Amino acid sequence: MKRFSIFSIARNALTGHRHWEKMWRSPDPKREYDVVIIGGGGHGLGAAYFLAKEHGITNVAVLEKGWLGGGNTGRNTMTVRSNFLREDSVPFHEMSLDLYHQLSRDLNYNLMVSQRGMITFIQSSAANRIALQMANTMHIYGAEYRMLTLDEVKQKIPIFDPSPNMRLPVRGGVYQPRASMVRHDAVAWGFARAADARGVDIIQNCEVTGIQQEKGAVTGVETTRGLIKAKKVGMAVAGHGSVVASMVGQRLPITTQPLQAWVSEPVKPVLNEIVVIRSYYGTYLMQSDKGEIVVGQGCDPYPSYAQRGTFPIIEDATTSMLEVFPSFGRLKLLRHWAGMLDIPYDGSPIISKTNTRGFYIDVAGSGGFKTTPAAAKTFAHLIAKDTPHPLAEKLGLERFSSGRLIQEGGVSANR
Amino acid sequence: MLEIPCPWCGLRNESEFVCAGEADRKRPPDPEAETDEAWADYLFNSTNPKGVVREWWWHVAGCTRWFQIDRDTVTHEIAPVKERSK
Amino acid sequence: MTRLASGGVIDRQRPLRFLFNGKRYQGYEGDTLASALVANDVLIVGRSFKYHRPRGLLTCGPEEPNGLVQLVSDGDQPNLRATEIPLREGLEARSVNCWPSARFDLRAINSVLAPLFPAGFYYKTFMAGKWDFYSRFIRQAAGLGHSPKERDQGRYERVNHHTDVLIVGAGPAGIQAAKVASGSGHDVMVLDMQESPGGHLLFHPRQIDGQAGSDWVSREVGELQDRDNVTWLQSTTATGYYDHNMVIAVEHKPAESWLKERLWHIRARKVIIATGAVERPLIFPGNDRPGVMLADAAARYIRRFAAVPGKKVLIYTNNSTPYAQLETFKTAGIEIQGILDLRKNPSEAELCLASKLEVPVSVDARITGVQGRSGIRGVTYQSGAGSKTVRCDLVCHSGGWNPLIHLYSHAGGRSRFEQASAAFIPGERAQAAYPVGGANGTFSLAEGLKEATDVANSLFGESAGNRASGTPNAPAAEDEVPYRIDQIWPEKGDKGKAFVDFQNDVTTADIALAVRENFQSIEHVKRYTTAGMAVDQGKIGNPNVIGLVSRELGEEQASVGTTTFRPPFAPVSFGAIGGSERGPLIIPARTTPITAWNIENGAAMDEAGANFRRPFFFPRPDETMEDAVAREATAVRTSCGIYDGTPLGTFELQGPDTGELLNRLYTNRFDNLPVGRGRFGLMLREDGRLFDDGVTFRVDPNRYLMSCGTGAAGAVYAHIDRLLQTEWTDLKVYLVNVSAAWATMCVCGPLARAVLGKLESDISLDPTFRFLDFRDGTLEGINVRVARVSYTGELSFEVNVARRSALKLWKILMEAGKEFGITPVGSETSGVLRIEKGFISPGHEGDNITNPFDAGMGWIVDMTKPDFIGKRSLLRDVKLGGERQHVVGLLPDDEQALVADGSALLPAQGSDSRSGFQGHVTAACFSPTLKRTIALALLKDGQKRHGERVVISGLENSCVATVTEPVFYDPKGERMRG
Amino acid sequence: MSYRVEVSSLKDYALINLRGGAPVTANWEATLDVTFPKAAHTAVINEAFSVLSLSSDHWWVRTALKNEDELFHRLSESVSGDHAAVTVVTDHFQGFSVQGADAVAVLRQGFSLDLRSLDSGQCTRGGFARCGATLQVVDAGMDYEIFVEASYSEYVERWLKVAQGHTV
Repeated sequence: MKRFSIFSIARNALTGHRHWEKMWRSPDPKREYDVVIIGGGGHGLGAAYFLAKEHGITNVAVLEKGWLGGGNTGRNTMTVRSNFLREDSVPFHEMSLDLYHQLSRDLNYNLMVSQRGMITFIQSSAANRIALQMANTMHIYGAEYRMLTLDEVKQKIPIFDPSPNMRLPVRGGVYQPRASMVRHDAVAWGFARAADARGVDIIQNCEVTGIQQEKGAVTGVETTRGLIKAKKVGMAVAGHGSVVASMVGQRLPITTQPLQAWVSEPVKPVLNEIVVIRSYYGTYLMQSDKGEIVVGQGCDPYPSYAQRGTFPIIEDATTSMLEVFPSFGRLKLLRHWAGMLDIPYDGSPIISKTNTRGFYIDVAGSGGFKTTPAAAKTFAHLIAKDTPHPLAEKLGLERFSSGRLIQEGGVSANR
Repeated sequence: MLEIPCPWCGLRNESEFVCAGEADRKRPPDPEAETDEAWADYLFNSTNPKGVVREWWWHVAGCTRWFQIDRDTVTHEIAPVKERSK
Repeated sequence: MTRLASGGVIDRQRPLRFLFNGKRYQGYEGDTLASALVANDVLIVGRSFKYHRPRGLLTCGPEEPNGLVQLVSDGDQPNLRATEIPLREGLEARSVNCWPSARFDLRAINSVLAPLFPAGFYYKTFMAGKWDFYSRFIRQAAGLGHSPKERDQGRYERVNHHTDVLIVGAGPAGIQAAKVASGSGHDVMVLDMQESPGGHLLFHPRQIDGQAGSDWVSREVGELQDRDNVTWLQSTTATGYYDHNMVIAVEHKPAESWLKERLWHIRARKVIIATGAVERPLIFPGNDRPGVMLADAAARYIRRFAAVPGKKVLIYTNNSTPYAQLETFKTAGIEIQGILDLRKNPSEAELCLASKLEVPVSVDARITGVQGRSGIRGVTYQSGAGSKTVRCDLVCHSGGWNPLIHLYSHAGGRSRFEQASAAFIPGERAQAAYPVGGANGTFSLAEGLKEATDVANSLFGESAGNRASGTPNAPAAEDEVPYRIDQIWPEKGDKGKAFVDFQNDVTTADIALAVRENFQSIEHVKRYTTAGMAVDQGKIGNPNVIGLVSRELGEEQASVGTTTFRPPFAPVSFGAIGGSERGPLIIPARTTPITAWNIENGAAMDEAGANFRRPFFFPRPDETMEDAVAREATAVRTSCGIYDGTPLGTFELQGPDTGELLNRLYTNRFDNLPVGRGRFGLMLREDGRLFDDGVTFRVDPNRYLMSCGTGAAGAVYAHIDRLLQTEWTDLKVYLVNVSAAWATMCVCGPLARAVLGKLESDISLDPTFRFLDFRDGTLEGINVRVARVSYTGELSFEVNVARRSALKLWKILMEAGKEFGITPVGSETSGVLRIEKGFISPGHEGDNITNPFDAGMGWIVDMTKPDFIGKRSLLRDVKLGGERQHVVGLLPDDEQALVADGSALLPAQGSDSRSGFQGHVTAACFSPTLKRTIALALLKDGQKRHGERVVISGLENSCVATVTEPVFYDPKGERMRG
Repeated sequence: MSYRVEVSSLKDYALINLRGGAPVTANWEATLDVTFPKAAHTAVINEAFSVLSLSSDHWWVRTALKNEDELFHRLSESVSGDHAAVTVVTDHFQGFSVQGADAVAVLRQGFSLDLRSLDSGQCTRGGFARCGATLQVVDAGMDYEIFVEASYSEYVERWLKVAQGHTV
């Protein structure tokens, strides 16, 4: 792997950029691997990278049914943060932030980690209470989460222009300085290039159609490019967890629902921080480096694999955005899209063994982009050692049969 | 924006309904006879298929009926399910 | 000024003055900003995104990539296309993304440094240090126009519309389809993006049915608009096609004077897509220079606006279209220097048109360079062996046509590459989307009209079982020249930048680099080079990107495929998307009959759940919140308080099996509740966690009245209704929501009986009226139901009254209570009273993780019942044992300590072997009654740790506290029963 | 400037909610001497009262407020001992009248259901603005009445003003 730098660009400029090498190979699949990872997104590619780097396992294939990074890695709103409620969540997400802040150098690939900070508006006393609970728990694990007065919020966000008759008046905010925006595609490409350089085979356009097992242990995968034997198989297929797991008869505590995101036309910088309106399950928005206002809200209200969303979500989020940024009324929606989230019952990631020996799963939780490096690292650990990483010990499937859930999301009564 | 066929009201926008989960998820008649794993399966797990799923919908803003439809989670095509008599 | 003396639809009697980039110009009514600029010879309209190259207008329509402006005079709107802005008197606009001006832009230095900025260069550098440092500069350079600073004053509305047929596009095909569909009696809605109907007939003179195309349009449209079953909207853009034939559209000029835009939700049974096609550029070095314009666009400026974009034109093409436009150029007085045709064999018909007008044609000709930076001086081209230069000030090019298949693709329809037309056209259909005309790759007028007729007839005509429409035949039309195209890609060795995405400055070299680095999927190429990601979303450029990728890979264009078409088709203002919902309308604020009184009497309001707002506390002048809460709490403990409990959910359950149902819903028994009595019940979720609590009364043997928490009411109703309709269908119970029918006022405190005693009533308040009894009767002649329920721990009467009489009774109670110091109390005070009493709140102590045993509520769980919701999960919890978080009380050493809700708990030094997070404070307050700080908390193994000490760790303060029972006041409950 | 519509709060109405199967329905029909509407969206309108069909086992009897007590007692007594629910819900709902040439222009902003499908005299329930509503068509295109849960009445009042084009 030739290292990237400003000098390598200058050197290549002299030859008209005709001599850049491939960022990764496109090998044909071998007949057998030590580990096969299903899913060439950030989680899968990252797991392969950590298997090679930290565990010396390089006879690894990552199988991607489409193009790498084409699932949720390329569809999210690029936000990474660690403001969570539970003692079993916070350290895991903190590790992810730590890793994100050092990955550009480790991978020799600029992930464009932009530490903008996140401000969540407090608009009721109940939201205030949750913010405090979160902040105090986070502090124990060294994560900064600070309460802001209304004046401090106004200072940080000059275009914040609350209407005098706001339905939910903003009382203040809560601020995570370390929350960041990360160039999503770069995460997949950076991991892919680094894993490829360590010998991992990345195989695109290769869909897994079945999983072979013998005596309760996995032996290989059937794919659209033939049978590939494997001693261990890891699944990191955001949005298709139930589909792949069903190949070994494993039912999962998840539903797959679209999560939409959309952007405005690009404008000059107006918004530095990532802003969350109507507290934790509300509307979030931020401005990308390119100048687009990127917006998202909660999941669509029914399961779907359609990779498109329902428009009322956008309408609803727009009303809450205009409530605090009324000048955005003449900005325009440029593009909207959806990813598919595998949402666990309790909203927390699942990194786990299964009933089939040698078959491991990584289900991302309430939006897996933020957890990519931590999930990849702990998933690699689990696959390599067959025992969970200390920071992911509670994230196994056992928590469902024992009832010790890691409740991070709202839970509806009828499920 | 889906259009859901309510057996009483006819076709209405999805915004009038609540999607209430998979219809094959039935409360065990004797929960205490279930193992912890089986009980957890009932509580938390879903089939979550990519394709046709039979599910409950609740017309909360209309006639308040609960009814089943077969919905394709990829194409969003919907077929009504004949109501069983109460 | 290059404006023809006659022709066009501009009104020469109505000149309009406008400002562009600080300079004053004049145009006419009927102009767009773009056409007025063309007529004023303004060549440079903006700068490109990355290299800041000067750019001129490329197109005449909404697909324009270069002419983006900030419209200063109308709300300071960014990134509008000059081609879409109707000219107004006093209009002021500026080019976006250039500094100090479009003519002289300092950032054009980027153009010189361009070799250092190949596609994807960001990914390869700036790894050292923080990206934030670099990104600050990069962000300033990015971003096109600037966001408006003032509040948007526009008003909008969102409407729902149902129609049998929706027709998108009122060009010839759309009009013809509307005629057939409406003739058979269907409800038809027609949307058209432009101000006037006609589509390309507005710009090009054609003959239909032996008359001028424009006459055909006005006659047909006039007739259609008169029909009752036709809804016709101009200036309306269909932006997205969603599930089950829902199309969203924006109407830009509603007739209603108060509206700026209207957003339509259109549910159609069938959708005819007649959106036409847009012209595609050719790829050649310098193809972005000001003065290089699409041939069809140039013709449009001349025909519709009489604006002439140059004096000497060179035409460059790979298809037949420009041959049909020669006459337009000629009659506008433009000198045609010749046609450079990439193809080796133009058709006879094409060559005939050229020779008729004495225009020389060079075949197999290829442009290799454009001379001039800010305007064109000439073009160098290769034809056969030689290289030649020709002088011109305008290059009009055509690379063929892109059918606008966006809506078809949004619907889920596939596209396929058709070699003959060298275009991606609609393939396999999804939903009821029917493309016709240009949108279907049918570029001939005659064939488009026929196609529209045939499709409409098959859907709506007699053959589809409808009554005859009376218009089964297509009108006659003739094409000047049949459409022929031969896609010929530029040579790889060409020098100079040839652009495929004008706005994002993506060149042929960038595409080649991406492929070289193994970005082979078209989606990868898009993301790596940003081709197609600009404001025009690749409308004109994407097919060229696909073509180049296919060439680099040596694959067919069909197998490269398109990137996904994402809505919206054209950008939509957030104002329109938000509709009329602003301020108080974005979330309903639900009210009770007492809400207004509470606000008038100075209540500070807070959210109460389920979108109710309720009093937080009632501050008197100069009172802090703490003062007010202490005063209100003291009143309840020593004299009398009153609060409005109406937001609580109230459900009537009727039927012989109601007792059984309640037995299964609650952890305790209800079938044995005597008529006339109430009982406190605890409801769990099936996972065994606290869900809701409340008092349920038995009114008749088969009729119960349940109350539940405000925030949980909706979920509880859904829970019960689901069980009745899907699981326990054999239970005979009807569930009726009566929450808003009744107002509930709680009179509480030791003097509560005295207050009620003042009123004329047939209800005896003597000791036989026990705790949890209820009695029906009248108070001062008003029908009421009075219940002995207490959420404060004091003697308390809950008075239920029909909404119609609520405010009257409330005022009577306030008057009667005056002498006893009756005090309205808010939710913050109720919270204090609750904490003192240790009443568990599912929303606080429940925290989604607590079971009733954790909460110390084992007393209300009847595990001998055969089954109830949550029982199985409790059995599992009990069996598995282990560490759980329990509800405890906390008494800080410092009695005045400030303890915030949500504070974390840590082990006190040397207390035991535990370490790290121990739990959190669920609710804390200063108790005015006990004159000290108290708290409820969830603490690991808390029930075993009474007497131990923990650290309460807050953001601002920390203190040490002793763990106690979670009840601080009247533990035996004597006061509320008294 | 605004749409040509008059909006007013309805007064002096009473609503009695009926839930019950076929046998008890027959009792109610006998008591009121009227055949209940059995199809979706239908209603029977008499001078003294009207009966609105809301689901296969669900009706509203709408009458004048002065008849509320008497009608409630007759209806509940006619089914005493049977499995049925008779509930006065007058106060649970607030009614509004929306009248005028542009009535549909206002209502289509709130209802997503197909207003074309409802003729004069028909009724239905559906999503309306950010709550639900029961809709009675007095004169299709011109005159409609809606009932919303009373806790939403102030919200709906304001909503209707904005939808008409007024500034509030």
